[in-house]
Amino acid sequence: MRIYEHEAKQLLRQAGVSVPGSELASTAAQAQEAAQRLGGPVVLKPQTMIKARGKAGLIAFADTPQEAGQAAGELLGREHAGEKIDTLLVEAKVGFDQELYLGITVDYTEGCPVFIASSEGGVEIESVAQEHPERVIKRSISPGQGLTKEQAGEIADFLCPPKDGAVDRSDELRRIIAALYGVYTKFDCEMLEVNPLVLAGGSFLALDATAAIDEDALFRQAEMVRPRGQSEAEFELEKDHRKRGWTFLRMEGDIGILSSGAGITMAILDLMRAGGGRPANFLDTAQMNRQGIYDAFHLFLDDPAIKTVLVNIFAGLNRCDDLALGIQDFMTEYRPSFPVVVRMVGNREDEGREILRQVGIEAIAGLEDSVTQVIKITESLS
Amino acid sequence: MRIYEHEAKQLLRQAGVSVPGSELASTAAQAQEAAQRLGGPVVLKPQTMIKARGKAGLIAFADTPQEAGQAAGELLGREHAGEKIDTLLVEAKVGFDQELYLGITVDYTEGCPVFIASSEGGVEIESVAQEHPERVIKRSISPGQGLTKEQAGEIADFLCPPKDGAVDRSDELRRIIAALYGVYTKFDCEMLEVNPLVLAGGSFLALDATAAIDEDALFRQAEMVRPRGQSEAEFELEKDHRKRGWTFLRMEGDIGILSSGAGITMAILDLMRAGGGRPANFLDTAQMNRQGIYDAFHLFLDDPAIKTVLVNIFAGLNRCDDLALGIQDFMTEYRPSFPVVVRMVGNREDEGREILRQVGIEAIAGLEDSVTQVIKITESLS
Amino acid sequence: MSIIAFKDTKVLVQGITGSAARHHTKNMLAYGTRIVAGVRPGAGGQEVEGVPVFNSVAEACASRPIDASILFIPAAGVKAAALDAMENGIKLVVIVTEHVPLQDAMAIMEAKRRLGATIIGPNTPGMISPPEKTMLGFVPARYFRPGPVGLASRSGTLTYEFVSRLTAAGLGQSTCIGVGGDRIVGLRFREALRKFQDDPQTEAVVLVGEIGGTMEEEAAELVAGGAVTKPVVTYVAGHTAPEGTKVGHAGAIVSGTRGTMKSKLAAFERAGIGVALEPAQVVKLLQEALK
Amino acid sequence: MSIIAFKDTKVLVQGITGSAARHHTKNMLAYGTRIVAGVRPGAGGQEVEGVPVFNSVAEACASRPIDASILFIPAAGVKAAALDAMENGIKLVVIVTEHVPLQDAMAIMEAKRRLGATIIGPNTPGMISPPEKTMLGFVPARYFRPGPVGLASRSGTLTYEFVSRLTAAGLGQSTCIGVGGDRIVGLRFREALRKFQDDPQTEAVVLVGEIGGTMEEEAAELVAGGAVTKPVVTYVAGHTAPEGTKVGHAGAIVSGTRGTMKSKLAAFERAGIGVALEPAQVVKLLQEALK
Repeated sequence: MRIYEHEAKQLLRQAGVSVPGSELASTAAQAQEAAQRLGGPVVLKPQTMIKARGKAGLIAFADTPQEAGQAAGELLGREHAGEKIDTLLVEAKVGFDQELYLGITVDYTEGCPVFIASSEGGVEIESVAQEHPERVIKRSISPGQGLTKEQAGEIADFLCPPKDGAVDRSDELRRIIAALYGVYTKFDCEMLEVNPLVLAGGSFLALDATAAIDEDALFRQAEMVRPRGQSEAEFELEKDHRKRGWTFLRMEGDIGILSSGAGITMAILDLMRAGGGRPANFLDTAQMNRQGIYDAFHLFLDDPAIKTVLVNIFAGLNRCDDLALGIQDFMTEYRPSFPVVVRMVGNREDEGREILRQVGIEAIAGLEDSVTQVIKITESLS
Repeated sequence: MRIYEHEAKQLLRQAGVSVPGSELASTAAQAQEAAQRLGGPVVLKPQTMIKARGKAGLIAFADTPQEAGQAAGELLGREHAGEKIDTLLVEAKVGFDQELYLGITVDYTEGCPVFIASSEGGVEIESVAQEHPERVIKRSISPGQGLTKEQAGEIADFLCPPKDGAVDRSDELRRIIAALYGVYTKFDCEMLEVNPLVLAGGSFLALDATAAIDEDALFRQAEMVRPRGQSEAEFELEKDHRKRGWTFLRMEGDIGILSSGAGITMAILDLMRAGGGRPANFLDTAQMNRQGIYDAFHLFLDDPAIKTVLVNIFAGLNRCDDLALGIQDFMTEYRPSFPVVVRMVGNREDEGREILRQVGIEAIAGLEDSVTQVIKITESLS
Repeated sequence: MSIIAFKDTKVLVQGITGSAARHHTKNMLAYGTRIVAGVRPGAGGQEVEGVPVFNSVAEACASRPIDASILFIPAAGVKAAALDAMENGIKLVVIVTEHVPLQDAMAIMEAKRRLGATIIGPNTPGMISPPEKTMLGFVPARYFRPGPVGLASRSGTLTYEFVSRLTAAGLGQSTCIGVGGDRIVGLRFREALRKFQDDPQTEAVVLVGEIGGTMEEEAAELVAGGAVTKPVVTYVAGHTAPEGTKVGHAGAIVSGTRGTMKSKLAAFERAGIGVALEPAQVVKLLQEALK
Repeated sequence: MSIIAFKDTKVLVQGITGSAARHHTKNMLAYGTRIVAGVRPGAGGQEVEGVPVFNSVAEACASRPIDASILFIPAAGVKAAALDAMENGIKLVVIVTEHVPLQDAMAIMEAKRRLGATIIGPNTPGMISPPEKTMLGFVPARYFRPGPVGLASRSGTLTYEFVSRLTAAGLGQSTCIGVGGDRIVGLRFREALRKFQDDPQTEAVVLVGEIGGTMEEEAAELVAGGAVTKPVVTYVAGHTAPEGTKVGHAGAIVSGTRGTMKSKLAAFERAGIGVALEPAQVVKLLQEALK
């Protein structure tokens, strides 16, 4: 079962391989908004099983959001090779210095995975292998041992031979190579291909990705299949949330809410509405930790309607300082435009408060107080 | 996870509950052809999760294939409640004498299934239950015991009370009631509803059906989920075939092929093409028996391109007489317009030949002879 | 005293060798819970936190008396494990697992009725009886104190929020139960209420509800019928949720006439039950009730 | 003589208590196969068709010598069962199951190489050695006769078709092997050819191939390299299939340069191997070869 480019990229991103910023769009208006948010020129790519979309003239480029909307309007609804285009990946256009090929497939004769890499990316690997075999490296992998460090190193050195005076990118490449193999085994892939992997602004990005999941393994890859009545875009979002154990529901308001547990979150929504605030979402996360709270903040990052965010932490089983570090990580990395109000009580509360102060946040102890506070700030921004 | 009407109906049909003849269509032309094949007036129903399609004006009726094509053209592509209509169920319009309601849901308080039935079908069961509670019967089911014979009998008698002089339909209703409960448990339903079940031409038909599968049980209902990149119609077909263990591939030709095993089927295709015949399909079935061969014949029944059918039976582990009975069942019930050529050797060959003679088929022993024969007949029909 | 689980309740941990199970076993033991055995097919003879592990529930039950079991088992295996416990005579089973299939939950509830067992959950952080120093689950024990308030809640996180406020206000707890967030759960508000009514130590009861389902209505009907005479205070999360939206736990789909906030509040009013519209009111209402 | 399985090959049946396993165990025993044990966790001590059942492969192997195992195990459990057999020293494992996940198949093949075992399948009706009265699988035994022809086939149904014609023409068989219809299988044509070459009873070999995969090309290269001197006759199903269509077994995707019918026929021609374009020619080509 082949999966869509955006799905393959999501698997890669989760494994720590960078991909260009992107959003899914199924209407011209959505594409235009997506381009607006992404900023700068974008690429519009139909999410279909059609191969060689570029050759078929199904990939569009746009310099402005208006152009993106127009191009999306022309692509959406078109039929090609029996498939109707109903979803586009709107992706930041990336300029690059070098294109590589990385792929994992199966050696059916020996019954083992094979890693294939080439210094020639962006073209069909079969033709490179025929015309310039010296530009291709293949390594058979032992399923038991997995891809060894030595193999990853060999492949990385082949792709980017260490040169005097040049930046050594071998470590990053090794990491990407290992991540690819991790995705390949974890998701029961028959085939996983990044073509091209590009060097852009000094680091590597997966510009296109293809994957096929072994249909005989779907019984243990249930999250790879989409329930009926759900669009690809909805499915995509839900899948991500489900994987993290989140229930996320976007509503009309402007105050983002980051809390753990359905009951307390509903209580916060009640308090907020009663106080005249407009909650932007319902979120129920599983048990929270530093990484989890950092990840959850991303829900609000690309949402222009969010004016403020309220975080509620009741550290009964977890620790305030750990969660505060997650907030600190996010604030330091993204410097978000929205003010963040934090209610925090529980284990290691004082240590947590101290950490938040370093990013200019004074934690509030009372739940009701925190709700009142976030509403006040939100109103002052209107 | 709600499933589509056509899926729910398929589950019912497989469980022995009759449904009107129907086909899926995703273009106006397909809808027109479907109406042509079905013959007579048809109903066109969007396959979406939209509730109360009738009230929303999303159900169309057509007396002729031309009208069906036109109505389909108007429905397809429309958006309603956030869903785009991309697939229609084109179904034979059925006149009826009586509408009943049958449904199974969960009593969340007691934690057991409840069978609900009403002599008022075609309307919302909640309003019937409020306004005319005497027209509704509810029976709690023990998950361990299942729906008992007594309960099925009570429900059937309630719906169609035995009357002097009237035909007793109680047995058929009991069977349908039991079949519904079978589907409910087998497919981990949260809810299964036939509304209405109609009495048409003396027997019962499920005119509309709704079902929701428990998402927490999808790990053991893998066949209910659709691979990406497959249209609903393709998925539907493949699902049915996969369930039966069939690999079926429709090709361009006019000679239907019914055989078991990939290798021998490919060999038959080779022989046929070499002899100038045009095979209509590739079919690989699992081990065949009387019911299986009877079912497989239906692949050719609604296909106007099929001129003849070649059956190949090599009864190594199974028996010729059993398979011959399946062919006899089909020929007797459907009297198909296409001639059927049978190659048959193996266990109980003589008995099988005798059975086939009763439906006017003289079995052939040689594989090559049978291929030559079917090509000759096909040519004579052109 | 408390309800359901006591000082001398002997507890089995099914699936004890998993990492979450190990962690929670340690915490439960530290709190005082008498965990006497664990089960994990194939791990018989091992020990986890000093607790002997058996290959099967039957083996464990044959070796020593067992009163209760807590399951740390993946959703697909919960039905078999719960049935196994009940069929071996265990009368209290706590199921923390989320996403148990509906039909499995129904089979468990039928077995519960047939065998006269009590099921807590599925999808619950469990329960705690502070006067008895017994916890079956993973609530943050440091917030709980022995006292006169019985609490049953559909939400784990709200339980912690309320209990910390109760404790801060000097109101300890007799027993606190997470009844579970699933659509089908074993012990419901009405059963909890009956038990709290019969418990001499419990002087007042807090019910923490949510929109959706009919547990709140059932509880109100029990109170209205006169079966519960102790003061009952309730809080229901989601009272501002728009009708027709699906929020909160899996079952919280607001539709029809029962299960809505309106239906719940009306039922409480008919029964004369105090309703806190904001969390802060719970403590106040309780303090008044206990005067 | 035969290859791979013999009169005294002692066979284990894994998953012996399933209904298909019972049925085929009966048939194999009737044909003469020496089935000495079965395995089914939890069913130790039972008997199936007079064969003692053990709880594990290790138990069965400890109780008596075992040379081969045939698995009647659902796809999700095949990897564990096959590894279990090989790690307990069993050198021949027949896997009839279809839809074994690819990564599981790869793990099995690695274990096979590491432990020096032979795997037949997955997705095969198995094998039969008529001179040795031994069958591991479920081919219709009545069509097989002892004789000089070795046969390896990617298709079960075509095997029966050809064998019935061989037998009718007086050409008995030394061993017939269904190598399996999956993309990854254990014993491939090249290994079968080597074994037939070394078997004194086998005088000629029939290979029944299919489009897709490269098994036919590998066999042709072996013959072209001189490692096989006995006459080889081949038939390849699907030679009129349009390029790019996916027909037949899961792996039969015609694409690229190897795996196509053209590539297979060219390889056979280079190796001087007789190719039957129609089924009827197989018998003729064999008769000529054996003259």
